[in-house]
Amino acid sequence: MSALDQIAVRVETADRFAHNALPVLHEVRHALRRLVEAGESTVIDLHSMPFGPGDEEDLLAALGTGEVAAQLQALGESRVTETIYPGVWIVDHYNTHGQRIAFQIEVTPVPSVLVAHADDMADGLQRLEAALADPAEPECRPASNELRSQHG
Amino acid sequence: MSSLTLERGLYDFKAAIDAPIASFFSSCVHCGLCAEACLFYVETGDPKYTPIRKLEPLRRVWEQEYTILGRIKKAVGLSKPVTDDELEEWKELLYASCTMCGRCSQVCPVGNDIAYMVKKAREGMVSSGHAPPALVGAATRAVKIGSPMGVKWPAVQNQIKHVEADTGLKIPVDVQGAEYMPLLSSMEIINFPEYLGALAKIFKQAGITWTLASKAFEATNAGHQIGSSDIERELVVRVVDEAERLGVKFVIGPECGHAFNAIRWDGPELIGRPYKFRVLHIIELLEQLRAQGRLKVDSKVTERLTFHDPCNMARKSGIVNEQRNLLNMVATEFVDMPDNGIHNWCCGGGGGANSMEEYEHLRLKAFGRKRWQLESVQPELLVTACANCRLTMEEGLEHYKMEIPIAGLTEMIAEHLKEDESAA
Amino acid sequence: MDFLLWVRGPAFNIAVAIFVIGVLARLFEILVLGRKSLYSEPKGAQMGPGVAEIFKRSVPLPDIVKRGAVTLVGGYIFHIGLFITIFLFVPHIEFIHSVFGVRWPGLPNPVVDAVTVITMVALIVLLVHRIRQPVKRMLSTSEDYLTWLVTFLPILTGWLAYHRIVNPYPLVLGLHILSVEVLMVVLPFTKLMHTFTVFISRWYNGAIYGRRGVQS
Amino acid sequence: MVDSITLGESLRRQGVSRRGFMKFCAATASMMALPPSMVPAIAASLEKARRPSVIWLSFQECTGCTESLTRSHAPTVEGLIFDFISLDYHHTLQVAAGDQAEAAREAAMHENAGKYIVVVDGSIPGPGSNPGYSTIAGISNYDMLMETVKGAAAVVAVGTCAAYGGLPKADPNPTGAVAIQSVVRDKPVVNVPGCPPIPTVITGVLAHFLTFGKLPELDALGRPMAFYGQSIHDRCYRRPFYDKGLFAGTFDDEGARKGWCLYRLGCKGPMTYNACATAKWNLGTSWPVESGHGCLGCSEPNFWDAGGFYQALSIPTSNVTRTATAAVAAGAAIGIAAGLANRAKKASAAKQHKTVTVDQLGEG
Repeated sequence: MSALDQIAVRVETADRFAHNALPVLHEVRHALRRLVEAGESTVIDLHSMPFGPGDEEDLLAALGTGEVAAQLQALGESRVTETIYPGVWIVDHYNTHGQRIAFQIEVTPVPSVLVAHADDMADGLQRLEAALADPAEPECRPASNELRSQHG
Repeated sequence: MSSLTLERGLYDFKAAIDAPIASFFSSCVHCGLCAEACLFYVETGDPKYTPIRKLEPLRRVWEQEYTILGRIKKAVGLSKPVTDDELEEWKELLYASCTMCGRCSQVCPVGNDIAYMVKKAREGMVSSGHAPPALVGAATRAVKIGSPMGVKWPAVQNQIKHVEADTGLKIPVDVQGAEYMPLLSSMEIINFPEYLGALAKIFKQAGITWTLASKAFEATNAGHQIGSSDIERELVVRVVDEAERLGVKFVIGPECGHAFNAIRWDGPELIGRPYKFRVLHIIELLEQLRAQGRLKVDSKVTERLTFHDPCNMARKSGIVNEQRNLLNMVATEFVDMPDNGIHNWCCGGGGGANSMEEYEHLRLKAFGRKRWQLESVQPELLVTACANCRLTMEEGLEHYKMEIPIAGLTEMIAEHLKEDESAA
Repeated sequence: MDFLLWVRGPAFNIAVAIFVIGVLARLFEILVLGRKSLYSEPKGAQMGPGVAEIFKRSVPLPDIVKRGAVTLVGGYIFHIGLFITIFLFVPHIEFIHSVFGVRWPGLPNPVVDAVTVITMVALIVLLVHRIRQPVKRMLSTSEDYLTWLVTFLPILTGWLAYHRIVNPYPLVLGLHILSVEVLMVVLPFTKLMHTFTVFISRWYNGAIYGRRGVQS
Repeated sequence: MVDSITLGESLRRQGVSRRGFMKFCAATASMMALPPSMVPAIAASLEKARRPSVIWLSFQECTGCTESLTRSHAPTVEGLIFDFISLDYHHTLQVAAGDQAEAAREAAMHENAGKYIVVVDGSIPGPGSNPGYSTIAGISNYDMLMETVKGAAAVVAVGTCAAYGGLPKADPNPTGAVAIQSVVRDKPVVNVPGCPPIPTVITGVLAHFLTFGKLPELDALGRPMAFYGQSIHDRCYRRPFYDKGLFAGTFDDEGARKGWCLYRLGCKGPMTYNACATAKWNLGTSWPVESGHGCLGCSEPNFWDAGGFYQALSIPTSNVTRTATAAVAAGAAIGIAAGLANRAKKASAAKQHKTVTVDQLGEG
C-alpha cells in the first residue's frame, strides 16, 4: 500500500505510549515470564489490538531488533525477526501482493513457522532421491507458490 | 345535636388552604427533621409527635380537593376521607403536643411553615367540634366575662388601687388622646400584679402619656389559642374599638406572647384593614426609651441570669436584641442559654397547651429541653417576658426541683429605675 | 436497538410532555390559590428575605446537624451527587445543549463515576434509615418508597451503562433513559415535586418571617 | 461447482508447502478473530474442508457490500478463500446473464441441495408489500429468496440492509423493506451488518463455515460474536480520552487535532458493535474514528433513523423543543384551569363558613 503510506500523517500525542502499545508490552512481559519459568510459548495476534496512530511504531521501537532475522517465501513473503529480548519474535506475514495478512508476536525459543515440517522433509527427501536417481532433471521444485486469485 | 359538625370543619379546612400551604404540602419529603426540632418528640421519642404528621387531616383534604391526582383518586374512591374519629384522635396532636412555637418551621429543609399550618388547621378543629374542653372554657369566659381567667374590670380596679397606694402614682384609665395604651394579660393581673406598677414607674420616668382602657384591658386572646378566627376577631375588635375611640397612638402588648401575636399580626388580617394606631411589644417600647436615654437605672441585678426568649416574641416577631440590650443595662452577669434567640426552645406551654391540665405530664416531660438549656448555663435567675412562659416554667422548675427564681423583664427594670429622675 | 430508539424518540417526547404539563399544572394549581391580603404593619420586607431564605435554608441549625445527622449528611450528599451526575457529566451536558442551547464544561468521567457511587451509597443508607428510624418509618408511605426507587434507578442504570456492565449496551442505555422518563412522569405528581416547590415554600417561609422582622 | 477434493489436497496440488499452509491458517485464524492458539485446530479442519457452493443474491442494495468485498481486498487471503468456495451465482460478478444466469442458480441449488450457502445483500420488499418494487428476471425478491433458501444449509445476510432492513427500511420505508431474518425462519441466518461490512468479516464468516462446517456463535441480533462481541467504544484507542473527559468539540479544534474522543461530535461507538477498531479498513490502514470522524453506528438496526450523525448519543431523536413548547402551553392552560377550580372551591368553602360562637362551642 505504498500510495497510502505516502500520505503524511502527523500524530499529535502528548506522551509516548499514549494508546495501547504499553499494555501489549506488559502482555509480552508476562508471556516471557511464562516462557522462562514454565517453558510455555505464547502467540499474540497484533491484528486484534485496537491500535491507534503511532502505536505499532511505538511497540516495534520499544522491542527493537535483535540478533536473528529470517525471511520466508511461502505464499508470499514472511519476515521473522527476533527483538532485543531473546525469545520475543515479530512474525510478519505478507501475501504474494505484499499485503500484510498476519502480524504476530511469538514468545517462544523458535517460531513454529521456521521449523521444517515432517511431511515437507519427507517430501524433500523423496525429491532429492529422485533427483539423484535421474541426473537429467536435477531441479524438481514445487510448481509455484505464486497463486492467482480466481473468483467465480 | 351539636351545631359544630365534621362538614363545617372540612369547609374550614378547605377555606384555610392557601398557596403557601399547598406549596408546603407539595414540598414535604417526609425527611422527619421537623421531629428533631420539636420538644415533644425530642423529649418523649414518640414519633407520633412529629410536627408534619400533626397536619395529616389537613394534608389529606388538600390532596383530595386541591391536587389533580388527588381529585382523580377521590373520584374513583381511592382516598381515605377525614372522619370525626380521626379528628378526635388528632386533638392531642394539634393542641396538647403543639405550642405553635414554630421551631419546626425554622428547621424544615424545604421551608415549610408548619406552625402556620397548625394554626390554620385548628380552625377546622373548632368548627368540627374537636377543640379541647379547656380551651373552649377559656374562650367562653373570654367572650362572656371579658377574660379567660374570669377577671373582670372591678378586679383590675382593685389592683389599680393597690398599685396607686404602693407607688404613689396615678394609673390613668380611659384617658382620651393618651399616647400609649398598654394591655394586660389575665395572668399578670392575677399572678404577677407587679407588672402594672412597673409600667406606671417606667412611663413616669420616660414622661409619656398613657391610659388603660376599662373596656379593653385584657390582651389575652383565647380565640387565637383555640384557633377560631371568629372568636379571635371578636376579642381583637374590643381592643381596636377602644384604642381607636380613645385615639391612642400606640397599643402596647404585654409580656404575653400569644396576646402580642394576636393583636400585632393577626388582628388587622382578621378585621380586614390596617389599624389607626401602631402596636408595640412592651419590650420594644422599653428598648426605644432606653436608646433615647429616657430609661435609666441606678442599680443592677448582680445574680448570674439568663433570658428565656418567648417564641411569639423572638421567633415569630423578631424581638431578640431588644431584651438583650435591656438586660445588659440592668444586669451585671447576663448569659445566654444554648439555642437562644430565634432558635430558643419553647417552654412547652404556649399555644394554649398550658391550659390543658390533663396533659400536664406531657408538658413536664417536654420541659426537659428547658431543663437541659438551664443546666448548661446554671443561672441564679431566669428572666423572661411572657407571663404564660413564666407560669409554665415555674411549674416545670418545681417539678424538677430546680430552685431558680423567675422574673419578668419589665418588673426587673422598674425595680432598678433611677428614682430621682423627674418627668420631662 | 428498537427499544433504544423508542426511548430516545417517542417515549422521550411523551415523558417530556407529561413532565412539563404536570409541573406547570401543579405550580399553577398551587400558586393560583393565592394568599389573603395582609394588613398588619410590616416590620420587614417580604421579597428580600424570601429570596434570601431560598439560599439560607440550605444551612441547617447546629442542633439539627447533631440530631438529624444521617438525614442531613445523606441528604446533602445525594442532592449534591445528583446535581453533579446530572449536570456535570459530558453526555448529559450534550443533551442539555441540544435542548436548551447552553453548555458548560463537564467533569472527568472517573470523578462523575466516583460521585455516582457515593450518591448511590447515600441513597441506600437513607433508605435503610427510612425503614429503621421510627419517625421516618411512621411518615413513610408507599409513595416514599416509589420515589426512592424512581430516583435510584436512573443513577444505577446510568452507572451500569457507563461501566457497560450489562450487555448489550443499547439495552442498558435504553433502560437508563427509560428510568429517567419514568422519573419525569412520576415527578410532578409526587413529593419529588419539591424540586420546584422547594423554592416557593422557602420563599413563603422567608417572606412570612421576613415581614415580621425576624432575622434568620 | 463443488469439488470433491479437500482444501488440503487442493493446496498441496498447487505446491503449497506445509509451512505455507500454516501461514495460511495463521492468517485465517486472525481473520476469523480467533486466538492464535486455535491455529492447529483450524489447520486440522481446513485440511479436510471441501469447497461449498455459494449462491449470492442481491436485492434492494447499492452493491457497496460487493464492492467492499471485491474491490478493496482482492486479491488477498480472502481471495484465496474464494478459490475454495464455489461462487455459483452472483449477478454482479458472474459472466453469465439472463436465462443462463438463472439457470446457473437453479443448477447450483439442484446439485448441492441441502449443502449450499445463500449469501444475501440488500433488503426485500416484505411479503405484504408491492413485489414490483424489486424483481430479478421477473421474479419478486421475496419469491426468489424463499425459493433459494429452501435447500440452503445456511443463510448469510451481508450488510445492514440484508441484516436489518438498512436504508430501504429507513423511515418512511416506502417499499415495505424487511430484513432477511424476518422472513427466513427455518434456516440458520447469520447477520454480517455494516454499511458496508468489513471485508475480512464477510470472508471470516465464510471461512468459519468452510473451516468448521457450521456458523459461528451469534449474539442476540444474529451477528457473529467473534466480530460483533464488543462495541466500537470498548475497543476504541480514543477511549482513554472519553474516560478523562477530553472531547473534541468541533472537527477543527485542539481536541480534534489531539485525537480526543468524538462523543460530542456524534460518535455512535458506545452503542455500535463491530470490529472496525481492530480489523480496520483498507488493509488495516485506518478506520473512521482514527481518521477523525465519529462512528455512524452502521452495523446497528435502524441506524439511519437513530438521530443525527453529528448529534451526541445522549441527545433524543425526537424534537423535544417543539414538544416542550406545546407542553408549556398545555400545562399552563391545565394549570390555570385547575388553579381557578381550586380558587372557586376555596371561595365556596369560605362562603359555607358559619360564624363560630362560644355558645356553639359550649354545646360540644
